[in-house]
Order: sequence, then structure tokens, then C-alpha cells
Amino acid sequence: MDELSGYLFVGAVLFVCGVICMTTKRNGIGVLMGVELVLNGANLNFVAFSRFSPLGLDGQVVALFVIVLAAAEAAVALAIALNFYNNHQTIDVDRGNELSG
Amino acid sequence: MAIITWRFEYKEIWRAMSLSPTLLLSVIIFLPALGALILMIFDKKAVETMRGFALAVTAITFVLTLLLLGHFNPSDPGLQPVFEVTGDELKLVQNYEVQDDGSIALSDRVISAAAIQRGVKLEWIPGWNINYQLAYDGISVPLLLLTSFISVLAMLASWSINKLHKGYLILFLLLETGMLGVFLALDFFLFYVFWEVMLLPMYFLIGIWGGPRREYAAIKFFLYTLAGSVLMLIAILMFYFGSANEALGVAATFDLTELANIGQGNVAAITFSETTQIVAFILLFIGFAIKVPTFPFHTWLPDAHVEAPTPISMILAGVLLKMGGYGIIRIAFPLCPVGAAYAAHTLVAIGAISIIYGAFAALAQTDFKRLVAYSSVSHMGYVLLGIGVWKINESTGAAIGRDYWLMGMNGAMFQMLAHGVSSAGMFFMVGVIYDRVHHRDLNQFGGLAGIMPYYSGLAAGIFFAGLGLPGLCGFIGEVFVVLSAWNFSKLLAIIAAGGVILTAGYILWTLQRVYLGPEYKGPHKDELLSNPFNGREASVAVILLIFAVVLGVYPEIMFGLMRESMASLVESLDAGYQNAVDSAMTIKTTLK
Amino acid sequence: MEDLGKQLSTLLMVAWLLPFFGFCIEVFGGYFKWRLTKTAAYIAVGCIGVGFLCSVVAFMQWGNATDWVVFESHEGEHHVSADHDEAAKSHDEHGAKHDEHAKEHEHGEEHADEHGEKAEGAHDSHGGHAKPAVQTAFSGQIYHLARFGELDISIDYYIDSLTLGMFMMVTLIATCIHVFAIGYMSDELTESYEDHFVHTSDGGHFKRPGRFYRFFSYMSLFCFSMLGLVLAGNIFQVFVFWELVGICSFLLIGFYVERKSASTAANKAFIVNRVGDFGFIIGLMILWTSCGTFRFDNYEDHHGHEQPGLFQMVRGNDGHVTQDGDAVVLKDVHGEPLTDASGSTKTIPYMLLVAAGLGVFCGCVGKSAQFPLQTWLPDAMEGPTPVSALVHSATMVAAGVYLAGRFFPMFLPEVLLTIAYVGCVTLFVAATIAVVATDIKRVLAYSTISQLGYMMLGIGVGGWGAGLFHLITHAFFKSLMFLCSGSVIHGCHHEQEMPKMGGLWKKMPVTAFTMLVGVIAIAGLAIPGTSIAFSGYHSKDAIVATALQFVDDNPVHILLFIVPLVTAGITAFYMFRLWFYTFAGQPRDAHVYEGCHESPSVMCGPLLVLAPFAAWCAIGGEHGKLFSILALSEPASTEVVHASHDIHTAAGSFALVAAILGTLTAYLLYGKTIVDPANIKRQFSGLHTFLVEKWRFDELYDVMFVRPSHVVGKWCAGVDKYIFDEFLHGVVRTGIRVSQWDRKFDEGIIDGLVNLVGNVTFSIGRSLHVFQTGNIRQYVMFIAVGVLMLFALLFAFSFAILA
Amino acid sequence: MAGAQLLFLLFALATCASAVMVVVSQNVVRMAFWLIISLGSTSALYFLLHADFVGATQLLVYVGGTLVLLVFGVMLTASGPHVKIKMSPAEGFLAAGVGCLFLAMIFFTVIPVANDWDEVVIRLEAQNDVTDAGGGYNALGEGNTTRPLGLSFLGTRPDKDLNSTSGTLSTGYLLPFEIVSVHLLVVLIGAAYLARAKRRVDAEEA
Repeated sequence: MDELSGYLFVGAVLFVCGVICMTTKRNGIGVLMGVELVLNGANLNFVAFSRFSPLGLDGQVVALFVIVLAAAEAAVALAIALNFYNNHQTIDVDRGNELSG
Repeated sequence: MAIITWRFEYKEIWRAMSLSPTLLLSVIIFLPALGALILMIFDKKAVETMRGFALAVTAITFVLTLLLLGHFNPSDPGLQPVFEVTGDELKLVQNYEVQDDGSIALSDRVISAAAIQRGVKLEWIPGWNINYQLAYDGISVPLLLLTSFISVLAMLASWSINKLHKGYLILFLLLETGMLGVFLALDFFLFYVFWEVMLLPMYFLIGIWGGPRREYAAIKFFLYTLAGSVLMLIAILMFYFGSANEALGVAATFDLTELANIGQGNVAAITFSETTQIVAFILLFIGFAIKVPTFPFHTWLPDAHVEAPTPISMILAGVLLKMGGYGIIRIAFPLCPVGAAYAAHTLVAIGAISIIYGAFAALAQTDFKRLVAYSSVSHMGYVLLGIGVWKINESTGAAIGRDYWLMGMNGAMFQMLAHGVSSAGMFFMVGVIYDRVHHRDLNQFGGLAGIMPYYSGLAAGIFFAGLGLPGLCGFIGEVFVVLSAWNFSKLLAIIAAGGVILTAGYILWTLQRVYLGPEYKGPHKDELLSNPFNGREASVAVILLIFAVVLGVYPEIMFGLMRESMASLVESLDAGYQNAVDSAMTIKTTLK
Repeated sequence: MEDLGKQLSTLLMVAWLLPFFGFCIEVFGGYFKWRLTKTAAYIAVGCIGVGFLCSVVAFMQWGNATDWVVFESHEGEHHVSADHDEAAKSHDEHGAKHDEHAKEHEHGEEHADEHGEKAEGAHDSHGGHAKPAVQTAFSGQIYHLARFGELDISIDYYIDSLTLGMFMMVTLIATCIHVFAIGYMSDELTESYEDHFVHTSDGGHFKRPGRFYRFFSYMSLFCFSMLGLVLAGNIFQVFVFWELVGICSFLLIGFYVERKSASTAANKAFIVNRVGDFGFIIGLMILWTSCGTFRFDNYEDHHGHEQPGLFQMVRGNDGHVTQDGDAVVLKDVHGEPLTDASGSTKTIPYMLLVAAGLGVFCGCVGKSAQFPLQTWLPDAMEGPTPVSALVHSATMVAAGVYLAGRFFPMFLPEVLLTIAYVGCVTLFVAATIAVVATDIKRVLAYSTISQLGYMMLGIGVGGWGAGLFHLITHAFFKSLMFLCSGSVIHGCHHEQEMPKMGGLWKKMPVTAFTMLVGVIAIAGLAIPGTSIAFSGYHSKDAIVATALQFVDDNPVHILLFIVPLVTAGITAFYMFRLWFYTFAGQPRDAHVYEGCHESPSVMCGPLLVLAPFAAWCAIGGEHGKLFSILALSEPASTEVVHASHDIHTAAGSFALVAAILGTLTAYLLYGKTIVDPANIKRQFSGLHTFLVEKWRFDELYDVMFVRPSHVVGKWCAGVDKYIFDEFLHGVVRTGIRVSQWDRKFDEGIIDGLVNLVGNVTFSIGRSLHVFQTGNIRQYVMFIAVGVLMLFALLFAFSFAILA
Repeated sequence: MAGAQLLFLLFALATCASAVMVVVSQNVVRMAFWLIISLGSTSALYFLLHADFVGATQLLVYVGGTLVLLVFGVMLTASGPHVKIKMSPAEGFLAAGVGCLFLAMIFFTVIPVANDWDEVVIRLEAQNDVTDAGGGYNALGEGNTTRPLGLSFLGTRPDKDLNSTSGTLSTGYLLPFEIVSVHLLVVLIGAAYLARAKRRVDAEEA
């Protein structure tokens, strides 16, 4: 196991934790946190590949974009969560099943 | 490293263009369409304003064609230059040159005196090598004048339209754009586009503002014309794909002059084979013959005329039928001289049959307008006859008595113009009376000479023009064509000459039944009395009659315009056929 | 001489164009302003009168410039245009080849010796003796109609003594007739003209505003056209004005547009003329294609080279037609064979030239109402009488003869023979019908046809001068007689039937005696043993003499002499019958007689002017001035025949005897009534009916041409309607049927398939809706599980492949 | 090297452990806390990867910005009885199972990639005309990536082009940078719009 695979394993753990977080948390904020974890896992992979490949800074640039987008996403998602809360008087995402077919 | 940039001095260019027909060509075509666009914002109840506006648009278009005529140089046989500058006149372009050391050298670059641009050419669909290409020469200018002239008169006659004025006027102007475009387009594809552009407004004009059987007539017109268009399209594609030579890196083209050069064997290594030429000629000919129309493709004409409103009949007879003849002269013959020579006998025979057949059919009609429509069939037969009298010495391929063929061609062109004036006039005269009594049964007229003497006098004049009376326009075209025909075929010439008797027969009989006699026998006599021939109608008729007389007494006014172009066309066709015969001989000898 | 040509052409063009301006002014001014005044008439008279003066001035100038060569040469020989001088040079080479030519040559010298005798046959200018270089023919171009390559069509003029003579004749007669018409048409000067021949549906007579101005505008237009025809310098231009006079004739015949008979007669006239013109056009086509020009005379082309005209091409300098096998060699301006660009000699097949001549003659047949196209002229009498006098006797119908004369050099012997026989048949047929006609104008009409037949016969047998001589004299006396008949009709309040007249000479002496002058002239009476006679005698005598000379040379054609001789008698008979019927004897219809009166002076004046001309215009006969003037233009053609003196004397005697016999018969039958003509009528009732029905030509033509053309017309229309249109309808119906099947196919199969897919999808969707829980966490789980399953699949798949 | 490896192990463990704690925690606030730890450790890993600018951004934006936002969210929504929202144990087991499988799947793919990585590097060099100049991409000094990143946002790529063998120029990220900027602006406006109080609607209802 060299250096690269170590980073990749960490990234994988972060990703899976994020996914599980999204599936298990009924709290909307929890779900958001899962998303952040997933993004971080992916970001770690980008930076790691960037470090160990001859492609220069491309990976880091993408990672930066992801960070910025995650920030934006968080802002919007929070706004959505607040609206959800205002409408349902709760943050339990299971209550928001209006789209059930 | 030298980077060369061109800086156009726009003011100068504008001056050169406004002096030259560069813009004029496009303006002539699209001014009516622009007028139609502007008409759309008019209030639909402001009928008189709209009519006045549309009349003004057509009149301005006519004036513009006169301007174009001012630029026209009759002694130049080819396409007319649209943009011509001499070194002394203009400094058009400056030359900036960036030197290696970074300084900029300025030098005046002058377009030399040889900078003559024949026709406007702009890229349109470069992938298919389709260009927006316009040009004019001695063949199109007279027809262009006729078109814009008849349009003004037809617009003057449009006061009798009494429903949906706005739509009518818009369609009318669009129709004019299509017609003018057909006579100016030099790109085959563009030609086809304008050809179709003209078709649709016509369909609606007949189908909405027509008589009781208007839908039938409109659909019949549409079917026939569309069938012709399809055949023409096939021929267009044949030429297009035949004009490419990948080995030489020559791209396919729609340019009519280039195609004509190929067809006449003036381009090395690219030719249309004899079979191609014959097939393409037959396709094109049928396409155009439907429009002319000739026997046996003529049956749409009587129905279309009978049902169409008067001004549309005028346009139909005065201009639309001319497109067929124009197409044959401008496209079918130059592009496939071998096919044309092959079919010349058939052409002349069809022409002669049309003359006689149309006249006989006219003799049997009881509907006034139908009679005039059949007379159109008869008269347009002369056009075909004159075009086709190309007698060829089979061994050398040279024309025998080329001047007679030239005379026939000129006569055919003149006949088109003359028929444009006389038949438009005849339809107008029928329309005037129809507006009053609302019927066209020849057996229920009579005595109009007593009731409306002024009208009857003018009508007699115009009908005499149709009869081919010397001193009026119809005579010159007919008699020149017939005189040229003897050189080609004695029998067909005699048949064609027989038309003069029948023409006299049906026209005089009609005059007798309609205008002469003691009293009017049909219904609505009161309207005849209460609704006299008004000034607007009189002006249309008088203008047409004046033109009929001028053309009849001094035909050189039109022959002078077309002489050189026609002569060079005939010369090049003759040479083209000889080329083909020569190459065929070469092939034969090589085979041996 | 160039100046003279310019002056002459200017003068004649003024004379020619004035009536046209008159027409323009009259037709517009008349319509808008002068409906009820005589202004239009004065303008018309002024125009044509000035035209006459111009013609006379032109003639005087021509005479002065030519030193009145016409009257001197009448002693010696005729001079032709100076062009022919040059022929003398090249003559010898050519002349030697042809025997006939050589003979002619000798002739020429013979006549040169016979100085002081008369001018027959001495037309050739190459007779070996010096002649004054006087140009008597002038030609030139007025303006271009069109030019195609080397082909050139223009409006030209051609002026020679024939043109001048015709101009003076036409303008003089036209002036007289215009003046006469002022009186004759004066009842049109009203707002409510009552036409007694037209009945309205309510039983009354038709009333309309008068159309005085219109009559005169038509007349002016006619004068313009007629003068243009005479002035024409090429055959195409002749054709142009040929048609124009035709349309004027149409307008004038149909002047009473309300009368069905009038408009029908007008149509008939024009269409029958067009039948002739059909032949004319064919002739034009042949000449145009073979010769490449229409001009009579030599001309300068646009390169400035002198090119030969038609006459020069065919006849060369010496009047001979040069044949090369079956073809006629065309000649250039020097009389040498004409070559085209490639150097080969230009020829025209002999039969084609014959056909061309026949074609042009067809036009003459139509215009001059010759057999078999004579039927239109009697019907043309529907027009007002001045029209009949001007158009249908003196000028237009004579245009056919004029053209035959003008075009004489182009006629080969076969054509001339045809012309002679056509004339022969015509003059007999028309004369026989005239014998039984009772309408005064119709008698004159048939007599016109008959006389035109004489002229044609004269030209056909080679009597060029005789034919045209008769043309001029006939114009005077026939117009005089028509005007007299007009005077009678006017006096009798539009009564035209002779059986209702009689004894009118007491009531209208001027008319009766001027008429008598005309009748004597046409009958060809003379004082036996002298040549003191009225004009008709001289001219008819010339024709009969030429015919006898011709028959003498070609005894096969004996009929060409017998028939005109017999007809001369018949002519005298029916003309005197007319006079006796109308003016002599007792009044047969008291009502008509009572109402009858002598015409006003405006009408009698022209009669008195014309009468001397009718009587003495031909004074001197073939030695007289008129004939000499005409003979100066005699074309250079070997076909010209001149009667010898003996034959002349013989023929004159025969003709005179025939005329006297005819006159006596008429006097006995109608003057003295020793035998009641009714008895004879009863005796020969079959023949009589046949003649009254005009040999049944109208019925024949109706069955042969008119009805068939209507039937063919119906067929054509039917073919359009039932074949072409039905075919189209069938195609469209088939198209509709196909599209209906197509629709069924679409609806049943294509749409069915699509619907099936849709339904399946829908039901799958329905069943899948349980997964649409709306729970976000479940969705994430689905995704995760889905990714896993995909991975597992991929894994299994790659394993399967590896395996 | 050993120090770096030690640090890597330390921070990797911290990252993974705290991530697991985020999943396991039932209290939102605690979750937020563990998330901070996890993200912070990740940034440390970035520093270990010589991606100093990314690491700094991670700290600033995520830890400093995003998480504060999340905590705000928690505070704004955490009223009432629903602070703890429990899931069913079955769900927990299911999630754990799926998670394990997922992890296994990723590991399964990571291992071959990492094993063949040297070949991949060679291939990439061949494809991109760049040679790895020994100590990685950064010829301007280990760990100082701010300047080349900034330049890449402005459209030039010194990091690549200086190692390029063929002299062709690489593309930068000017356009994506601009797009992201605009995107951020839009997001901010959108968020503000979504989150604003609906007074007017209330007023109308009242």
C-alpha cells in the first residue's frame, strides 16, 4: 500500500460515511452534513490524484470549484431547510413526502 | 510577417453602389415584400389608405425598374455590370501593411478600371454552394419592366376587391416579389425559391378572392404548377450533381452561367452527357410548359382565369405565363443545347398545335373569360414556336439560317411582352363588365357599344391588339414568329399561319356578341346604366392601349433592349451544339 | 435626284399622315365635344383635301424634275429607274445565254427604229440607244421596325409614277366622297337617331345618339391606311396596311353596329380577308426565308452596302428570270448571281417562287373579292353608301389589283396564268349575278367584283399597264356610280330596291345624268370607228386586246378572251338595266316616287366633279397621258405583253360590238319593255334562283368551313373538358383513395403500435409508482443500492467474459 | 518520510473516525462537531499532499463558513420536541450493510488503480507531453501552489507548460472561474430570496 492508496481509502471512507449519513438521518441538517462528507471524499481523491499524476494543478482547481459549489449548495440548502421547517413545523425529512407517487 | 488589412471607405462604396444597380436589384425585389410587411401594421379598416399605400409601393417598384433601365446598356450582350468603377473616379480601398519592424505602411490601393462586377453574388448556403446571385441582361429587363408595369395596373384594378382587403394586398405584394425575383435570380436554387414564393400567394389569391368554384381552380392551379416544380427540381439536382468533378476539385454549383458554360461544352473535362441533357431538357420543358401553358398542359389556365379576380387574372396572364417562356429561354435552352436541339421539332409542333387548338377551343366558349383564357393558350403557342425554330445541319451541328432563329427568339420575347399587355387588357375589360352585370355569358351580352361607348371603344382597341392587328402590339410578335418558322418547317409554319384566320374569327365574333347589336340581353341592365366607366378604370385601359400602340408601331423600343443579349445567346447555343457534335464525332473516330 | 426623292417622300408622307392626325383629333374631339356639329367632317375633308394638294404638288415636282419625260417619251420609249442603266454593262454576257433574251434585244432595236410609233415592249433600257438618265422611282427608309442579325424589317417608301397616280386618284376620290358624305350622313347629327332597320323588343325602332363624327374618323383612318399601302416600300409594310384597311373596312361596314346584318357582314368581310391573308403570310414567309428581305427596291443595309431588293433579285437588270435546274438564281445589284457568306449561289426553288407568288395573290384575291373569296363584298354593302363608294369600289378592293401590279416582277408565268383564270372566272360569275340583282347597291357591288376580275385578268395575261389603267378609270366611274346610288338612296329615304323605283330622272336630273356618264363609261360604249369614248372603253379595250394578244400567242387559253368579251356584253346589259330600272320608265312605287327629291348641292357637287373624270380621265387611250404616266412604272419583266396594233383594233371592235349588243338588249327589255323581263325570269326560274342565290357560295362555305370550324372548336373544348380534365380528376381521385388507405393503415397499424408502446409504458409506470415514496432518504438508499447492483452486474459480466 | 507517514496516519484516522462519529451521533449538534473535526483533518491531509491553497480554502470556507451556516441551521430548526429524530433500528442495520458493501466495492476498485498507478503516470505523460520533473508538479517550490493556481484561473498554466516537451500551450480556467463567480452570485441571491420572511403574505392572510 503506497501513499496514493492511503488517501484513496480515506476518501472512500468519507464518501461511504456521507452516503450512510444521508440515508439514516431523518433530520434535514443531518442529510446536508452527509452531502458535505460525500463532497469531501471526492475532493480528497481529486487532490490526491493531482499530487501523484503529471497533470499539474487540474485536480486542485476542480477541488476548489467543488468547495465553492459546496458552500453555495449549503447556503441554498439551508434556505430550503428553513422553508421546509416553516411549512411543516419540523425538520424531519420523512414528513416531506408530498411527492409520493 | 506582413499582415494586410483592407479598410473600405464606406462613403465611397455607398456612392458607387447607389450609382450602380448593386443595391437596386435587391431593392426592386424586396421592396414589395417590405411593403407587405408594413401593411401588416395597418388597421384593417383603413381600406383606402392601404390601397393607396400598396399602389404607391408598386408604383415605386416600377420607377425603380425604370431606374434600372437607365443603367442598362443595350449594346452589352452579357449580364449587365452592376458595379463598375474606374481608377480615376474612386479610391475605394486603402492598403495597410504592417512592416517587419512594426511600422505601418499606408498605400492607396485602387480598384482598377477593369473592376466590373456582373451581377450581385453573396454567399447564402455555402455548404451547398448556393449563392444569392442576381443579375440582369437584355432578356430579363423587358420582362422586369412588364412585371412591375402590369403590377401597377393590376393594383389599380384591385379596387374591385371587396373583402379581406388587407390580406389581399399583402399577398399581392408578396406575389410581386416572387415574380420580380424569378426574373432577376441567376442562381438556379434561388430561382427555384422565387418560383415557389410566387406560387403560394397565387394559390390563396385565387382560392380566397375567386369566383364560385375558386377552391377547385386554386387546387388545380396548384397541382399543375407543383407538378412542374417537382420536375424542375429533379432537373436542378441533375445539373447540380453533374456540375461537380471531384478529380479536378471542381465543386458542384447552381450558378446558371456556369451551368450554361458546362452545358455548352465550354468547360474542360466537365460536360453533361447527351442523355442527361435530353432528360433534363424534357423535365425542364414540361415544368415550364405547364406554366406557359401549352397543349396539353393548359387545362388549369381556363379554370384559374375564370375563377381568379380580375387583377389576378391580369397578373396571371400578363406576367405569370411569361415565366414559362422566360424559363425556357433563360434556363432550358442554355443549359442543355443538345437536348433543346433534340426536342426543337417537338417544341415547334407543340407551339403550332397550341395556336390552333387554343383558337378552336376559344371559338367554342360561351364564357367571356374562358374565351380570353383560351386565347392566351393560342397566343403563347407563338412563343414556343418562335423559341424552337432552331434548324440544324446534322453533319456539322451548325444552325441553318441562324438569323431566322434569332428572329424567332426575338419574336417570341416580343410576343410575351405583347401578350402581357394585350391579355392583361382583355382580362381587365372583361372584369370591368363583370363587376357590373355579374355574369360572363357571351350569349347574354350585346349592345354595350351603345350603353358604354367609351369603354367599348377602348375594349375594341385592346381586343384588336389581341387579334394581331398591325399597328398594335400583338401583330409584331405573331408575324415575326410565323415568318421565322418557314425556315424551320414549312408544314408547321403553314399551320401556325392558319391561326390568323381563327383568331380573327373568335375575336370578331366575340366583339359582335358583346359590344354590337341593338340592346343588352342579360340581367342587371340597370347597373350598367347607373355605374358608368369610371376614371380609374379608364386610366388602366388607356395606358394599356397606349402601350399596345407604342409597341406595335415602334417595336424597336423593345427589340433594341434585347437584341444583343438574344444574339449572343443564339450564338452561344449554336456554338454549344457544335461543340457537342464535334466531341461526339471525336468519340466516334476514336472508337473506330 | 436625291433631293427630289426626299421632297416627294416628304410630300407624300404629309398626305399620308394628315388623315391619321385627323383621325386622332376627330375620334377624341368627336366623342367629347363635336357630337352634334360638322367639325369632324370639316377636319376630315381638310386633311384629305390637303393630302390631295400634296399629291398634286408632288406629281408636278416629279414631272418637272423629270422634264415631263413621260410626255416626251410617249413619243419614243419609257424610261425606268436609273438603276437599270448599269445593267447595260453586264447585259451582253447575260444576254447571250438566253434565246428569248436575244429576241427581246432585237425587239428593242426594232422599236428604236420605230421611233414615233408607240412604246410597246421597249421597256428594256439596254436597247443600245442613249436614253436620258432620269430617275423615276425613289425609295428609302422611314424607320426601322426591327433588325435580327443581317435580317432587317423597316417601314419604307417606294415612289414611282404608279404611286403618284394612285395617290392622286385616292385623295381626289376620297375628297369628293368626304364632301358627299357630309350631306349623306347629316341625319346622324342628332341626339336621337332612329334606325328603321332595327327593331327593339318592345316593337319600336331603335333609337341612339348620332355618330356623325365617328363616321368621319373611320374614314380618315381608312385614308391613312390606304395611302400607307400605296406608299409602302416593302411587301411586309403592304401587309401591315393591308390589314389596317381591312379593319377600317370592318369598322365602316359595321358602322350601324346595332344591325345584326351589318355586324355579321363586317365580320364576314374581315374573316374572309384573313383567309386571303393566310396565303399572303405564306407568300411572305417564302420570300423572307429565301430572299431575306421584303423591300421592292435596292437598299443600303446597315453596313452601308447596297443590297438587292426583291425585284432585282428575281428579275435582275433585264427582266429575265435566270433558272438553274429547278431553281431560280437570285441576283445582286449588278445582276450577277447573288452569293451568300459561304460563297455559294443563292437560289430559290422554282416551285417555291411560284408558291410565293400564289400566296401573295391569295391576299389579293381576298382583298379584291376575287373568286373564290368574292362573297364578302356584296354583304359589305351594309355600310353607308359613301363607304361603299370609297372603300368597296374605288380604293381598298382595288388594292388587291394594285398589289398584283406592284408585285408583278415576282410573278412567274404559272402564277400569272392563275391570276388570269381567277380573274376570268370572277368577272363572269359576278356579272351573271349582277344581272338578276335588284338591290341597286348590290348590282354595283357585283359589277365591282366583275370589273376587278377584268383587272386581274389584264394583269394575268401580262397587260400590266392595261390592268392598272382600268384600275384608275374604274375607280372614277365606279365611285361616281356609287355616289349616284347613294344620292338615289338618300333621295328615296333609304330605299334600295330597284323594283320600287323607276322614272326618277325627272325628280333627280343631276344624279340621273351623272349616273348615265358612269354607266356609259363602264359599259365601254364608243362611237364606232373612232376612239371617241368614255374612260371605260379605253381601259377595257386595253385589257381585252392584251387578252387577245395572249390568246394569239397561246391558243389553248382561248377562254381568257371569250369570257371577258361575252362579259363585256353582259356588263353593258346589267348596267343599263340598272339605269333604265331606276331612272327611266314609269314610277313603280308611288310612295317612293312621291317622297323622292334631288339631293342637296353638297352631294351633287362631288358627282359633278367626278363625272368629267369618269368620262375623260383616260382620254387618248393608250396614247393618252394617264396611260403613259402609268406605263413609266412598268416593271422590267419578260412577262409583260403588249398587244400589237392589229390585235388592238380587232379586240376593240369585238368589245364594242358586245357592249352595244348588251346595251340594246337592256334598252329593249327595260327601256322599251318589248318583252316582259318577268316572263324570262319565269322561263328560266331554275337558273334565276341559282343566280339570285349567288351561285350558292355562301351556303357552300357555311357547310364547308364555318360549321366544321365550330364543330372542331366544340371538340377541342370537349377534349379539354372530358379528356384532360377527367384525366386530372381521375388522378386526383386515385390520390385521394390511396391516401384514404394510407389513413386506415396509419390508424390501424402505425397508431396501434404506438399506442401499444404507450400503454405498456403507462402500465409499467403505474406499477413502479410504489417506489415513488417521496422519502428523500429512501431515494438515497435506492441510489446506493442501485450503484451496488450495477457494480455487481459489471463484475459478474466481466467475470463471465473472462471465463 | 516517517514523520510525514505518521502525520498521514494520524490525520487519516482522525478523519475516518470523526466521519463515522457523524454517522453514529444522534444529536445534531454533536454531528456538527464531529463534522468539524473530520473536515479539519481533511484539510490537514491536503497540506500533506502539498495542496496548501486547497487546504487553506477547506479550512476557511468549510470549517469557517459552511459549518457555521449548518450550525445556524441547527439552531434555527432545533426548537420543540424534535431535536432528536430517531430512526428505526432496522433502517440502521440496512444502512450499515449497504455502507459496508459500498465501502468494499470502492476498495475493490481502488486497489487495482493504485497498483497500476506508475503505468498510468507514464501513459499520461505520453499523452500530455509533460514529464514529471522529479519532485512532482511544483517547480516553483514545494507546497506553494497559490501562485500557479491563481495564474490558472487567469488562463495560463505555468505548472504544466514549463514541463512541456513539445511547447504547446495548455488551457487555463478563466471561463469556469467566471462562470462559478456568477453562479455564486446567483446562489446568494437565490438563498436570500428563499430564506426571507414572508411578511407580506402573512399580512394578506391576516
